[in-house]
Amino acid sequence: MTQSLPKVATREAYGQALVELGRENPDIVVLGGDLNKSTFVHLFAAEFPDRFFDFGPAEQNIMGVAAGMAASGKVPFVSTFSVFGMCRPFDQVRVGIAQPHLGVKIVCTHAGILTGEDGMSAHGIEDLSLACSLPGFTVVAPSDAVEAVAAVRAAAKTPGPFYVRLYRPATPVMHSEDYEFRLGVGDVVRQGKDASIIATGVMVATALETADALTSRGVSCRVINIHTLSPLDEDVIATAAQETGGVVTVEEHLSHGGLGSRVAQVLGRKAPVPLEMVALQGYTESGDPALLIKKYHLAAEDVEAAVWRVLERKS
Amino acid sequence: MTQSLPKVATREAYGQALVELGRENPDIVVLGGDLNKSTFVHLFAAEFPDRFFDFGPAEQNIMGVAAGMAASGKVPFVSTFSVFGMCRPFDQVRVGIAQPHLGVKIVCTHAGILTGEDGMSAHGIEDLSLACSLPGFTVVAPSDAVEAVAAVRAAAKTPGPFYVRLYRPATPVMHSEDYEFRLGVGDVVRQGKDASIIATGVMVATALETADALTSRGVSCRVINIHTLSPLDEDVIATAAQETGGVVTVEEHLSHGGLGSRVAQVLGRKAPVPLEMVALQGYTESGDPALLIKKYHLAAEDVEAAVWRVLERKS
Amino acid sequence: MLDSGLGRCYNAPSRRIERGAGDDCIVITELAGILRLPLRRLFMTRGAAIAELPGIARESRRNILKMIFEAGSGHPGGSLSEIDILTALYFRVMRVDPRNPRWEGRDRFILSKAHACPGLYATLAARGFFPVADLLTFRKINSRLQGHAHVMTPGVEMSGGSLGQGLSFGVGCALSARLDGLDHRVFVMLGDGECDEGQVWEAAMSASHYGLDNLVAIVDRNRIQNDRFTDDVMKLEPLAQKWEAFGWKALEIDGHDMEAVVEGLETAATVQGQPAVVIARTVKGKGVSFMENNPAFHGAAPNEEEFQNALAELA
Amino acid sequence: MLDSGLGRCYNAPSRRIERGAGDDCIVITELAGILRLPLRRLFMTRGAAIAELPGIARESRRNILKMIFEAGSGHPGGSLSEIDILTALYFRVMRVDPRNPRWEGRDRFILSKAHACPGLYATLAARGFFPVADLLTFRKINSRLQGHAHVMTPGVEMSGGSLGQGLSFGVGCALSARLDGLDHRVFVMLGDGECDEGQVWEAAMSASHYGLDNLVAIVDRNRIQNDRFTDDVMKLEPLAQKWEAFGWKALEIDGHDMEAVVEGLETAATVQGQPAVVIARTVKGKGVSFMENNPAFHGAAPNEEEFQNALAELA
Ligand SMILES: Cc1ncc(C[n+]2csc(CCOP(=O)(O)OP(=O)(O)O)c2C)c(N)n1
Ligand SMILES: Cc1ncc(C[n+]2csc(CCOP(=O)(O)OP(=O)(O)O)c2C)c(N)n1
Ligand SMILES: [Mg+2]
Ligand SMILES: [Mg+2]
Repeated sequence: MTQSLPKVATREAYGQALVELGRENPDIVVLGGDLNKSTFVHLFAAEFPDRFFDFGPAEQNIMGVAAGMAASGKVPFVSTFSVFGMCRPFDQVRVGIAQPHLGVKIVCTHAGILTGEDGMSAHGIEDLSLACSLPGFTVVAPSDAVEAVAAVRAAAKTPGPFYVRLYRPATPVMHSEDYEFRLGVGDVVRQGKDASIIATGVMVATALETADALTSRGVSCRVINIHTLSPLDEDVIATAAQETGGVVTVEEHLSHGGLGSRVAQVLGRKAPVPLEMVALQGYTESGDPALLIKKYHLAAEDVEAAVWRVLERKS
Repeated sequence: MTQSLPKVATREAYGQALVELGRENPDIVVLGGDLNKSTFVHLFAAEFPDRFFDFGPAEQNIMGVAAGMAASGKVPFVSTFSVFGMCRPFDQVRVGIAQPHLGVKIVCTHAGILTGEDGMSAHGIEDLSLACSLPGFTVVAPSDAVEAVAAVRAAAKTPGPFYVRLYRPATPVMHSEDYEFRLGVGDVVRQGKDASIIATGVMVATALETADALTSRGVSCRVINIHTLSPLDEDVIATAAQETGGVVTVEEHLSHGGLGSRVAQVLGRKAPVPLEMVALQGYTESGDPALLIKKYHLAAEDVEAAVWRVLERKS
Repeated sequence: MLDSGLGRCYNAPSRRIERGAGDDCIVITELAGILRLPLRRLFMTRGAAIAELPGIARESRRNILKMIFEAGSGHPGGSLSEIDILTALYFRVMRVDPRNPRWEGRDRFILSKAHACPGLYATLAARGFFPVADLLTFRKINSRLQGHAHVMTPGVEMSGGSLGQGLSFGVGCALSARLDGLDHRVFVMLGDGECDEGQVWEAAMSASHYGLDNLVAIVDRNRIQNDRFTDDVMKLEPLAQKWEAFGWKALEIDGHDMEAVVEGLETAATVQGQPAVVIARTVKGKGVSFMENNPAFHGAAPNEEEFQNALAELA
Repeated sequence: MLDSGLGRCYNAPSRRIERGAGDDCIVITELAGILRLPLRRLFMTRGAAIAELPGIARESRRNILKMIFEAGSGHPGGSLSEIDILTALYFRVMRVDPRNPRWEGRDRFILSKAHACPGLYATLAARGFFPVADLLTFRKINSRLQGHAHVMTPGVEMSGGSLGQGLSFGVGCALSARLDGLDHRVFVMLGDGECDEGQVWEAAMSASHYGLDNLVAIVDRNRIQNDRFTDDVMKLEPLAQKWEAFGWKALEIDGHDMEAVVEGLETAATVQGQPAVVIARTVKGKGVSFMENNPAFHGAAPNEEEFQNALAELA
């Protein structure tokens, strides 16, 4: 089903939305690190050359400058690849942005293994763990281009620091234009009673695909899109656990510190039920994204197998 | 009980052990970042000036140099404070050390809120989350000076990258000199059947204190010291959960990505039981460590309250 | 240049008058800010005004020692070396309004070497940003005066503690000021050991790339870092050539000669077309004989006897 | 200096002979390594040997294009600009043993700008480290030839992909060589855009602090970074002065004049008492008319027509 959907790159939708935001709010400034075409902020730069600043690959400096601009009343958007925006300047984000709770919006593209051929160094598979290690940061991993735009708009108007995680390739668009994004509220995209599949980002599409396949085998799965990793909607998770009795989490991120890890805490604290995690276990390699998804066990068949394991454990 | 124990700073024990290791293995080299007295590697520098290298506060470079030395057959120990060893150079540790799986040993001192008066920027409360975000890294948070020495010795002889987490102040020494440290194996320090308290680092002492207090109220707690956060001893955790039916985790680290978060995954995947987490929820402030422990709810009374909550939820 | 006691308000009027309409009102606003200095300064000569500064600095030196002694920890060395410069900035060179610390038109001072915050706190208190009595809460729980500078303190612009971040923040402030057409200046104080951090050079490169002549860096060249002399840890010379090669105008001054300090800062602030750095030759621990040039007092509190002797020397 | 085809083995004998006992054996080992070049080179003049290099480089240029075209992605621009230097290093200047890539006595080459790995792979294959046919697996799943250089490839010393890390690694190799009394050299290739990264300057400072004259940095000064010309993204000039102010000996050469390249690298390798940098003026995309000086071909594969045209130009 999701295969037939039109595809749009979240990063491209972001770049266009940023131009609109720039028109609406003159305080928005954009900071880049010599990846401005790839992150699509070159669109903003073209329309607002005075409000766009390139610093080259010098990510520590970029974050510090953004902090200074936020403290001066600007709304800085920083864009680079997820590995260069979260891993490289983590200390600057921590001390310079999170600790004084400054309104810097870090919107990173090329997250996860969809970055494919560039290889392991370019696969941002720990960014959610790092971003969620920053108290006060809002952390959003949109599932498609429509949600990406909504998340970026939310970032622009929500005070405080914000991380948004986007992808390189075009990915299926599941949401219609009138989709109402609710920051911090998990989205039950499908009701179901036998088990819950909780997914984030592009894996929401995979979760839906799996749920479809399982419906035909008589298994009814609830599918929840956790776009906001922090603050986490604990209620929607706990309710799903209580009502369905078993949870599968799905993410193309390391199992440590990502969605599964955050859901596990909620289950333990509020609704202990069997959990299976579909996630990465280690570093990856270069390759076509679709082949990587298969080789590293993030395909719909892997999610389905996890659901069967949960069903088995429930009984 | 633990209050009456002798106190030794884990960092000081480390500095002395490093000198001994230096005598045993001429390939050991030590890299520092202008904090060599505080990390006690000045002892090594005094005895082996040729094998000691200071780079000043330039942590990105330190990690890269260490990688080059490890690739050249050395066994580099890097020491600085936990925030400067994990947060500042995360990208260098990730791409330069973890991805090629080089044998760099990062031994950081001044972890957690025991760093007290220096304030939030100096409180390394996300280092475990970051270290565990590095596949292939062994991550150890010793509970006292004896275990710290054992961990450092294990680091010296275990191939691959290693992170050890130490403290500034002197902390109670619970282990006798003949303690046999088993890397990667959780240590059941007290048997018990009503609930399990799983702790790491200095909080193991707090866990024991709590267990003592609860014994007198007729509650029997198992206490487990998870010194090795990665790879995690899933068996000892699952068994404890199954046998006691409820778990409390205790750490002076953010709730995200630390011990509680890692235990929660194991519970969900292997033994879903009620979990309560005693951990930090956000950034802290300057102050006497004992007062911070109280204000930020990491005291024995907080652990005890968590145990009561778990007992309540079990029934 | 008028020989007046008013400092910046009269010292650099031409620059403001170039800005056209509305200048009168700006001059008055500034005057209002400045007038919160003792009114008599309005009628003093420049020389007489500067002659008052050493006394203020001496009082701040005493307060630095009191704070650190009372706290039992902190960083006297770099606080004592920077204090003459801070005094010149806050009492002569900078345009600030202690009753409105967030006044948009204020000059910004950023203490990048945030461990030397006792110097900043003493100066801010002397200048009226908060009661001098508050100084004795330094490093205690629930205080606004953190162990490393943090924005919770009135007058503190940036949260720090991790070296190397302040110049980037200053670049952000300076870019914002330019965007908003505001004519305030941005002063950033760096340690010499801090210049080991690569981020300083990233920031330096970007400041000259953007031609930020509203930005002044000051290096507290006290030749000592945390453990040892900079020459032993990491050679910095030729320091002025480094800055020049990164596109800065470099000035060198005696950082304890108040005339030279004021003159140097004022000159730096009027450099056109490029940022300027003032390399201030200072003595770490300046003013207390046994702290001077003594690495041991980088980050250690005096004991009772040392404290009394120090106060006596500064009587 | 003997005018011989053997390169380094005869070019710098004095340095080795100074090292005393065991030298004969070292010379023979080296010779053995070198002799894996076509034997006839032993009987060539230096001039004739250098005259062979452009042909090898041309073949590698063709291979770079084939790899990237076949992969459908990759970085042609910086691979084509660096290739003459790589050819000079691997076929003339450096002591390597392709049949024993980890030979302890080898000179180290570190590609810090690891995205330009097609150039390195083509050179390593030409030099016999692995079959040329393997080049066509570049960026494909299960290949040893990753999208960014990684140690899994025979002959690749460092895993990269995140800019700015290679010089630190080189410092580590150079320090280790000195510790072990080994006389091999360490060459690190940096991009010019890469010099925006502060870590480069941290490493530069430490290399001169430790007087590493066994370390040579090479800057591929092709004046273009990811998106645009370096002058537009972040001005780098005066680049040689920057290195000099950081304690390096700086040489500038034409990076496509093979005589000048060999001469420059050999001169840099014999500088005493300080590290040396070779700033090589190059043309990004060199050898393919429509890629030359064209930022669009930093990181884009040619289409079929472009590919054929490029090969034709390099016939
Ligand atoms: C990133 C980082 N690394 C290490 C430290 C630990 N540290 C605190 S002060 C200091 C020395 C600073 O020396 P300098 O900049 O010369 O300061 P000053 O002499 O003015 O006190 C160091 C290494 C730190 N605060 N931040
Ligand atoms: C830390 C980091 N930031 C950003 C990037 C993205 N990036 C890849 S190549 C490149 C430009 C490099 O330019 P240069 O060093 O001049 O390389 P060359 O021209 O030789 O290809 C950038 C910014 C990166 N790889 N690493
Ligand atoms: Mg200093
Ligand atoms: Mg370039």
